[in-house]
Amino acid sequence: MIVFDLMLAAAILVAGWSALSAPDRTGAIAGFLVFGLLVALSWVRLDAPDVALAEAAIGSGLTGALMLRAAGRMAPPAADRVPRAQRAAAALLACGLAGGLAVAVMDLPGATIVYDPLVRADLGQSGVSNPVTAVLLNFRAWDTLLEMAVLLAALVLVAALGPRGTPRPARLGPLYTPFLRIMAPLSVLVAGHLLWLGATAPGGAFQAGAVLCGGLLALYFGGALRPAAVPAGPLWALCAAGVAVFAAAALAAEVLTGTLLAYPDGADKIWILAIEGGLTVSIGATLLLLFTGLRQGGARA
Amino acid sequence: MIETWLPVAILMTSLGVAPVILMIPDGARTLRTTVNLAAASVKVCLVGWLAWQVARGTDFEARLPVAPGLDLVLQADALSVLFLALSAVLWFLTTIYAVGYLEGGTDRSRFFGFFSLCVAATVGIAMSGNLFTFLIFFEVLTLATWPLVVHRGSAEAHRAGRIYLAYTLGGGLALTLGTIWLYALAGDVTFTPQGTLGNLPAEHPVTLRIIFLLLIAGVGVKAALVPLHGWLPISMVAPAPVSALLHAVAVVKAGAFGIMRIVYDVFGVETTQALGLAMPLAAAAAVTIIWGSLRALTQDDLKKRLAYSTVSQVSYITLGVALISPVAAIGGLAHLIHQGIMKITLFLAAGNFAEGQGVKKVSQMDGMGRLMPGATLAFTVGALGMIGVPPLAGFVSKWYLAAGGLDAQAPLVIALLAGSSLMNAAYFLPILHRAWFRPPPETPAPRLRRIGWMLAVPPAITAGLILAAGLLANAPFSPLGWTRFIVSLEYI
Amino acid sequence: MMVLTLLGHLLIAGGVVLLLLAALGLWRFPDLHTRLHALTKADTAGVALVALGAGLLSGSAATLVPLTLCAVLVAISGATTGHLIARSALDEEHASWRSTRHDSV
Amino acid sequence: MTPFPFPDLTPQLIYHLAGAALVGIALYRGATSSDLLTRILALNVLSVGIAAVFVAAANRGAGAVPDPVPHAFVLTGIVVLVAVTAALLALAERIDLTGAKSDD
Amino acid sequence: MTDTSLLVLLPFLAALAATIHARGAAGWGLAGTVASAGLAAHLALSVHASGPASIAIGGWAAPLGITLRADGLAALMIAMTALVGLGVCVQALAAWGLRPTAVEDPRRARMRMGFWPLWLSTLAALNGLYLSGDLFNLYVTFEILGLAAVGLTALSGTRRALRAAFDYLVAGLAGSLLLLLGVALAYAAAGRVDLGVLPLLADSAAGRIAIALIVSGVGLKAALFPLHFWMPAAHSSAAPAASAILSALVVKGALYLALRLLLEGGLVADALRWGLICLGAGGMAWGSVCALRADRLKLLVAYSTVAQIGLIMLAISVAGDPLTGTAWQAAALLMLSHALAKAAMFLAVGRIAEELGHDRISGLNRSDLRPGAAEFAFAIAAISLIGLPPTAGFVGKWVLIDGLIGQGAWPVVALVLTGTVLSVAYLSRVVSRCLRGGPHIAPGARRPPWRAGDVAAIGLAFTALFMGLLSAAPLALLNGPLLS
Repeated sequence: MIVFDLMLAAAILVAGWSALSAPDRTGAIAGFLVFGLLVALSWVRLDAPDVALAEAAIGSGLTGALMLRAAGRMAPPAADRVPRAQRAAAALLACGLAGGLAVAVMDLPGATIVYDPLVRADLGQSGVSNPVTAVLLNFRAWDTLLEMAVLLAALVLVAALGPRGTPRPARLGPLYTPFLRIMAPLSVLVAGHLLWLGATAPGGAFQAGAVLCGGLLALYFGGALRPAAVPAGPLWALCAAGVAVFAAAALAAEVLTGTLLAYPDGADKIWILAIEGGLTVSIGATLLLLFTGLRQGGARA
Repeated sequence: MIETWLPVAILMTSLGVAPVILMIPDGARTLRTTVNLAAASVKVCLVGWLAWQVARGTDFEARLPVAPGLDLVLQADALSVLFLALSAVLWFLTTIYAVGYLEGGTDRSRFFGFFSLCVAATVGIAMSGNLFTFLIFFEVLTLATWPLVVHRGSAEAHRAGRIYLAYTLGGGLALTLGTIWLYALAGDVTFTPQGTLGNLPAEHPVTLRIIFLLLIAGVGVKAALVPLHGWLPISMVAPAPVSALLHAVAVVKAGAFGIMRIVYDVFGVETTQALGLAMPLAAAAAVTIIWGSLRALTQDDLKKRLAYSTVSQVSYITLGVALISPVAAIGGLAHLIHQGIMKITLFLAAGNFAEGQGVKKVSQMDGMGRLMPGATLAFTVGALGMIGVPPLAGFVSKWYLAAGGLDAQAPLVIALLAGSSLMNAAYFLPILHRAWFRPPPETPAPRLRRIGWMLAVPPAITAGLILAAGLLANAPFSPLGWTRFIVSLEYI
Repeated sequence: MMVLTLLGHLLIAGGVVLLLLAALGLWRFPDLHTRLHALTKADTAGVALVALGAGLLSGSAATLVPLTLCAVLVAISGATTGHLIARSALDEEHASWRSTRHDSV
Repeated sequence: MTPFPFPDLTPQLIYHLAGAALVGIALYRGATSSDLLTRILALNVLSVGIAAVFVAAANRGAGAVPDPVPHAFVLTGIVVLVAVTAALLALAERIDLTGAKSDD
Repeated sequence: MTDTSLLVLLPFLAALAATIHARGAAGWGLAGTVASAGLAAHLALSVHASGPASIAIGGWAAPLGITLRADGLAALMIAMTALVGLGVCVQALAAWGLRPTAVEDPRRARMRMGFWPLWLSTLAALNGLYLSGDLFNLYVTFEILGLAAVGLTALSGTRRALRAAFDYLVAGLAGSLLLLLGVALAYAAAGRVDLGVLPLLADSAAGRIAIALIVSGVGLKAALFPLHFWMPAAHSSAAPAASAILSALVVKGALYLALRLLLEGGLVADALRWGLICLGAGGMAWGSVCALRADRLKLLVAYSTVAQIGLIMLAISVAGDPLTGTAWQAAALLMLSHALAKAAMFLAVGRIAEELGHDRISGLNRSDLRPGAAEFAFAIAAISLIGLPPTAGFVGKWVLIDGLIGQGAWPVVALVLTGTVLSVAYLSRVVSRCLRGGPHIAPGARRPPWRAGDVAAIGLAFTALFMGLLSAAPLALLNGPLLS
């Protein structure tokens, strides 16, 4: 198995380098997509299925789609006009840092175990059996709440930049509509399944949200879904649903049990699933609107 | 209760009034003048009441904790009352003069706003209870005087402003470093008669000498000790009331007052002498006296000559402080008041010559006695006082300085005083001779502006004060009497 | 039981060979359309075989269902994307033609 | 069996070193390229390099259950990264879009 | 201790409301800011009265769960953010109005609708950052802060602003990722990521490299000297209210974290001390030189931020050293006085640019326009930045030099004093030009009329000026026990 790991690591480095130094934009993005999928494979090798799912769905899938869309609208890549001295300095700095990291990693003392026993002990009361979801939605729920705030801040920034004239997607021909009839409902189904599965096995709100966004994007390209036509207020409400639900749950928990985000005993699972439902919907909507662009709240069309 | 609010009230009569004046639009001349004069008169009365209270022995203190171990303290002891009286009275007179002088000028609200801020800083310096408060008001004085120096806005004014800022902020840095260093060594440095350093001089003699040097350098810039006096003649480009009140009275005296506080109330007289710091200070003062008088001889511009005369006269005070004898101290302290009154008379008169006849040079002073008799008479009284002619104030302080010199076994001081008095005569008498005994020029300069009562009365009053200080020297409330009361505390 | 595991391995081997052929085709074929041809055909078949083989090896029907679902999805999306890429390539060629001769497909 | 000179070459160490190499590549290309998209890609590769260090450090050997907390960190990191990348791309588009009328 | 959680959630919910109900964005913004200020005051009082408090979120204890901690330093920074925020809100209301008016140019509407949600997100992120007790949580709050700050930079929409915003976001993300890499190594070396891990990192090579990475990430986000390339363009091309927030508040988040690292870093911090001193000195020198050469006001003020950050880093490098005792409080005081003064200065510069139509320094003394309230506010803010008495900057420098003399670090004292002299040089350049009028004043010369924007600038400037006399309150807060 070591040989496979070495080959995979080498493939990852080659894909990474090709993504960063390909002359044209689509070549670079193609390299990046391959790089993302290979990295997802490496997470599977390191027994991190949740992360592998997220990396494949969001890390390379959605990010790749965003980049392809942006690359289409950007001017052709400017030649690298970085002076020689700065190039050499950057090379020196990069090698130094990589070398330092390698040294640090090589002589790591035996992994000091701190979190594992704690998680195992508290997993019982967390209401879910998948430890990653327990950490995300219960032990460190504050991180997840702020992470949703990051998503919303990104959307506010994109909206504040003002309209960029989103072109109508090109007509995709007759074959696309039957494909859509199969894929759209299926993606919603898979998203729901992933959401429910998250409590016991690898899955959860983020992966479900990504799949949901995939389905919505397919609909958007099919022309069936045009966010520009919908008034901005409700769209913003949909995106903000995740954070609003989470914050409301946090404050309600504080009222009920006296400490922030401490779900009432016994009802952990229901609270977590309710929050994850809100998260999935708002992640799907936010990622879609990050793709298509959005007007500010009250602005006329 | 009275102990706390009176010092704050005196400070507030100018600090609180400054923003009010800044807000007044330029046009509202009467409103601004009434506010100004009301504040000035209230301050004079309060200072009078304070002096009477201090004479009866009540002590005052208002304390505002700024940081652990660092307090902003306002207190009023005999020494601060002396300086307070000087600045309050002279500010009142100079405000009247300035209102008349700036008639029709621009940016007058800004001028009077910063003018009262300067006096607030001077009052703060006078009443500061510890070295930290002294430092704060000392720096505020720099910031408040700078806009007045550049008030005319011309290129030359800004050049003078830049030089003024360079000197005073450089001095400020030295003072700040010295103060922090002393605080690091001695904890809180409050002004107490005979000094507060306790056994420190025994442990760190060298450090304390360096700190003394830093403090005196910082304060010496404003006291115009020789190497640091460059800014004074150059900033004469400022309008007459500014050079009168600030560069002859407030700023320069603040420097001298600072030297007094450091020598008397921080280091204490014995420690200064023990550390061997008294002699170099006296030498520096002597050099400044000689140097100032020499430069004054060659100046043709009237205000520059008066400026150099100020440089030398202020060092009399420093000399009085540096000569470790009670009599010399009395002479020095009295000279603080006398020099202030005399110098302001000279500057106000010079301002009138410039405004009335457009005369700025000594060579143009011919026949001024006939053209502007009142101003020239005041000028003459001031000049004679400076030279030290007996009945006037200057004579009294020089007499005590000479007696102090004898008492401190430094006969050289007598020679110094005699020589400098001669030089004073050498640069003042020609002006008087031109004004009184020379016929006015045939084509008399067109009368620029009628000298209203606002410009004529203040120099006359200050000339009267010179006479009074000289004749009534022995009265209890005269400057001499009050300095005897102070020195009796310092030298028990 | 041995037969099932042997069959599983055989299916997976066949699938891998097909995938290798698709990669070779991608590398060697001259233009877009032929590459598309290789990719869509071989990939769909290769993935289906590997999925079936893995399903047999895992031995339980429960894992077989999601694997076959994956195979079906790959088949559908592979075919559609192949069609879309071919269509857009055709449009671009016509765009360059149309600028020279004004007719449209 | 391992013919390589490394002491005990575990998958954990391989991906640790791969992560370190990715960080190096990303920083070098990020600093030397003046093309907006390449710098965005470099940041994504840098983030993956960091995730590699996290997940490899979480691994507790072949059979054992890995530590879930770093997995949660990497998940959060990925979502944060997609948000920031979307913002970067929106800005990059507008810089070129407004390229025509460069008003100060 | 519910107000620690409310301090973060309340502004955020207000930001949500402002995005959804965009017509009332300004109303929500004002309500959020005032409520947050009230909570900040309450927090400061309760910390002063009953000492620091910390709550474990979700009931899970420290290494696994996240704790929100409010000790003296955090309460002071939150109070500072609230105070400066109120001032900036007044200016924003003056500039872009409270309600959408009938006929309104679209740019003003876009600015109003964009500014308030971004400002509230910044406020929530800053409060979350000061309260957080966990390194990974700090990474996430830094991301929200970065995104909201970039939004504020890009708000003005000019090409220069967009380009500066892009570079700012790239540098900000790179800084956060370096911080995350440090956290990853800290986890690999010591197995935990809460702030308690810092002292444990000293003994292993990976731990030391982790601290170095965290500090370099923080340095990049705090625009410390060699890593400040992205900052002047971003801060000078943003709208006045936005650049006030960026320069006065956003930079403080990273500086606060550097101070916290050194306070709790213990042994490993000694190695960093001299590095930070050199970088700080370099920042002061470089910032001052560029400020002296800058030809536009906003650029000059941005470079003065680089210089002031150098000075604050000098003060931070003193933290944690047992010899200097409480000298680290100087860093907190200098941050407070810089925040107030810099916000006032940027608002004043915005008003001057609005009045003159440009912000070139050479064109400051137009003969038909006398210096008005904005120039006066600029002068007062300059006094606080230089650190002349009676400002808080002066008390900060006093405490710093007092500590340095205690430690006998004379070269550092010399650095602080030269920094002061340099700041006098480049600030008096502007103030003296404003006062230049001279005899050729045009007859019709008028003083610019008072605007609501001036109130904000003057208010903040005078708060900075008199904060020196009131610095007993912040110092009392800082003297309380520190939570590690």
